[in-house]
Amino acid sequence: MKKVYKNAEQAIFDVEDNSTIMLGGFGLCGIPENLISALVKRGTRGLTCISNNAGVDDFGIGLLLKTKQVRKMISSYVGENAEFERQLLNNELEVELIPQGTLAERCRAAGAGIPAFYTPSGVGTEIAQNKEKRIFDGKTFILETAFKSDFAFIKAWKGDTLGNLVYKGTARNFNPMMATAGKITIVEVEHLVEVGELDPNEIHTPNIYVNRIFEGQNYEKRIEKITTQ
Amino acid sequence: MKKVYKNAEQAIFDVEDNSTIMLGGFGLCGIPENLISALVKRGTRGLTCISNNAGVDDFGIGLLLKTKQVRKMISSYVGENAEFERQLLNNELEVELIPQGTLAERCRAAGAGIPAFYTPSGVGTEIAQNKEKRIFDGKTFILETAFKSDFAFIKAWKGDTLGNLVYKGTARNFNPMMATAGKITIVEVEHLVEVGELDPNEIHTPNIYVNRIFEGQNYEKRIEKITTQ
Amino acid sequence: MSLSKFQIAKRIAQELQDGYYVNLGIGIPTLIANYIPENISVVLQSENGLLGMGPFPFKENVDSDLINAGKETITTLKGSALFSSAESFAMIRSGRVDLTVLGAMEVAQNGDIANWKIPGKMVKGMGGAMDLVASAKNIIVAMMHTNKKGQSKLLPNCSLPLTGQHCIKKIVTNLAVIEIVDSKFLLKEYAPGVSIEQIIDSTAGELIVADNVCQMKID
Amino acid sequence: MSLSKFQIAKRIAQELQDGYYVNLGIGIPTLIANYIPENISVVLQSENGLLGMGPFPFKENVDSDLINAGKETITTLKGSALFSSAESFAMIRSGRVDLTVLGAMEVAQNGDIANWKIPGKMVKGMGGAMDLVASAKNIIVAMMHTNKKGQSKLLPNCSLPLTGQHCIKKIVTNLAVIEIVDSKFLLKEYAPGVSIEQIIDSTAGELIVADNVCQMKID
Repeated sequence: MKKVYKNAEQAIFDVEDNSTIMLGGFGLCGIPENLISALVKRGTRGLTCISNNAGVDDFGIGLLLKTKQVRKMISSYVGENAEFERQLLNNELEVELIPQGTLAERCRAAGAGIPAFYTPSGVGTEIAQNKEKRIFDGKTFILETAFKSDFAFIKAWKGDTLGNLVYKGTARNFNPMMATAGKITIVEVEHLVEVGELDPNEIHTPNIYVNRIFEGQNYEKRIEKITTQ
Repeated sequence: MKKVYKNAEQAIFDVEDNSTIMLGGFGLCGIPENLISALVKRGTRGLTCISNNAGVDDFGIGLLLKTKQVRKMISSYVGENAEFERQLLNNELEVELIPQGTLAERCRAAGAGIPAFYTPSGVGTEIAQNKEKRIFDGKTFILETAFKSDFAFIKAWKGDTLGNLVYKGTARNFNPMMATAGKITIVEVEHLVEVGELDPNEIHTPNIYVNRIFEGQNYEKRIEKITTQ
Repeated sequence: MSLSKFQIAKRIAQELQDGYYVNLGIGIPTLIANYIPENISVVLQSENGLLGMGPFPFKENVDSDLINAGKETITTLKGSALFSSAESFAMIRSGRVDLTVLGAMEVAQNGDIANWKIPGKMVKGMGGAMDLVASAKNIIVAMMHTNKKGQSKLLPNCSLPLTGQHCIKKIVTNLAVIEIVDSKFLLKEYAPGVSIEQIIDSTAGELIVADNVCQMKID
Repeated sequence: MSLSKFQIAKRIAQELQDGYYVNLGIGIPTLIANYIPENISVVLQSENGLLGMGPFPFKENVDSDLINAGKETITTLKGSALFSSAESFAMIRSGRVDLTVLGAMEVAQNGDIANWKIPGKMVKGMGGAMDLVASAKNIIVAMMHTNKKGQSKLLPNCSLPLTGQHCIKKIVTNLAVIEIVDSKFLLKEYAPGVSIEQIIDSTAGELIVADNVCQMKID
């Protein structure tokens, strides 16, 4: 059962139009650069993307927006790019905004076999409209459901050929939960290592969640805001 | 804000009768040996213990049973000791049995601010009696709530003075979730190290969850079933 | 001439496929690890927090911090991963485990299973069994066909408190390989030297004999 | 003579206590990190997965894999811990963060806050703000007392879509320190050189002047 693929193009061979795809990353940190590029090249359309952010004009999910491959974004914070705003205002793009913690937890629930859970986030706001409310210990909560997705596109720092993953720094962010939540989880790593090279005690994503893995190329790892002392 | 305590006795100075305490460990692996001993010495009574198992006659939670300090056990698998069975049959001890995955998830929920969640475990069994049932995508689930506990007694391998923890092997088990779930989380470690000695990328329990920490002494780390080739 | 527990394990090992993630319960299921075909690779999940469970350690390598769900000392392998109990059952509930094998006291022809509680006797608990049977895509029951009193464990309905509902699809006993189809037991294979009549006699639930019923292939 | 944003940050830094875990929002709140009293130690939580956020890096140490929730490059410290977004919001929802400081467009006298959406304008999203205000035990709003048009941001009721309900207990503005008590604004401190009348005039909601009202202590 080989999980290792040669590159991003081969790893996304069966991603069809109108798929729902989760993409790891926070801002441009920890995003699956190779998989996004391959998806642009493949030209798959009508995508629903679940991702905390939507990239910038010429990088990250912004690249998929430019080519109009995205039908809907499910995110907590968007609009760092002009093309996104243009499409949204022209009704060319659907956007569903979700509190960041709820976004993370709905991914986690999907990967944990939990179909729904109660959360306090958004109570008393428009997020709670049309959602079931319930009081526990005198506090109001709303019911949120697990996401469903066809694919999860994940970026890790190191991964072994069996699919065990280690992330680096804050590039971890949404990647671990999304890795558990895709019907098919495809991972790009900066360093693909042999089985046995990662310490079993230090693995962030156990191999059972990973369906496909490859070593990415030409990482740009762009920084949105370089701030220094 | 010093989290470091000298020993177990000092770390449990405010554990009162009738407290609810979570105790990490699976079988005798990864149990908070020092804290249990200190609790025996302290003589605190009427305890509700949330722990996957209940120890053996002369070790682990078995020590608290022998001294009749436990009023109720909430566990997934118990009765590896004669005293437990005797007290149960004499109605001296209350026992609530919970599927292991639900036990783990109810701890996790407590530490994640999730008051309740739906799970498939136990549907169609006596576990589901008097529990709310709900169908998602054609499958039936039951509603389970987060545990409440006054204290969590945790055993880790290494910990720094700020409270960051690393577990070893399968001694991790219930410890990470319980560490997040105690109103006051008290941790014993085999090795208390200086801040900076643990790699931020390899920490299993971030320090925010830990209220008190100390280096344990005289670890026996008893093995229930030594099996060899 | 019925199968030994080792032979039951051997027969179930034939169900393994390359790349499978497998959870083996205590008892006969544990023995399956000894019979994994050499040309495939499977990963064993231990629900106390290990993926990639290795064999028992040599005496000098026994580690009290490394046990399986049966509380036996074990080893890790190259490629193993360690994690918490919450993560472990996340994997199980989300259906990432390809095959679960566990023992049973009773199985009903509608797929119900009872394996954790005998009313009136000391109840030790369900451990992870209820989570496993509620979520596994593929569950095989490994058990003796009859109990110590000679009574069938394959029943029209379970008499004991259930562990899970409508979840069992295949049973391997010392006498036979049986599938559950349309709420009936379907006899697929008989053990060497065991007659179909003997299996019918030993099965209290409704048993259909498959058209292509054949003898089990066991070394 | 109202406070600068730096002085607002300085004043809020006085609220910090030894051992606090603190989440600082984008804008004025971020500046607070520069004014943490030297005799206490606090741990900054960044909701994208870091506990123990350090200062900006020196140019040669910039790491694209290490940013804060404002997407700025940062550093770790001795004792830092890295984790996933799910773990990060687990901490937040379970009330482990001792103090949250964030900006606002409007605060109502009942503690409601609006800071994420202006109908008719481009909406960028709430990020983690709704999770933070729904669960934090202790929230301070850092903002200018009035908006760019000179209108009060302390209102009888919020006019903009809410971020959270009944959750704000303290507001530090360029003019004053105000608490919310019994669904009214309570003036506790006035900025140096700012009159109580000016604060009353700039506050659209019901404002009570505390008996012990005093001047803010700011260097």
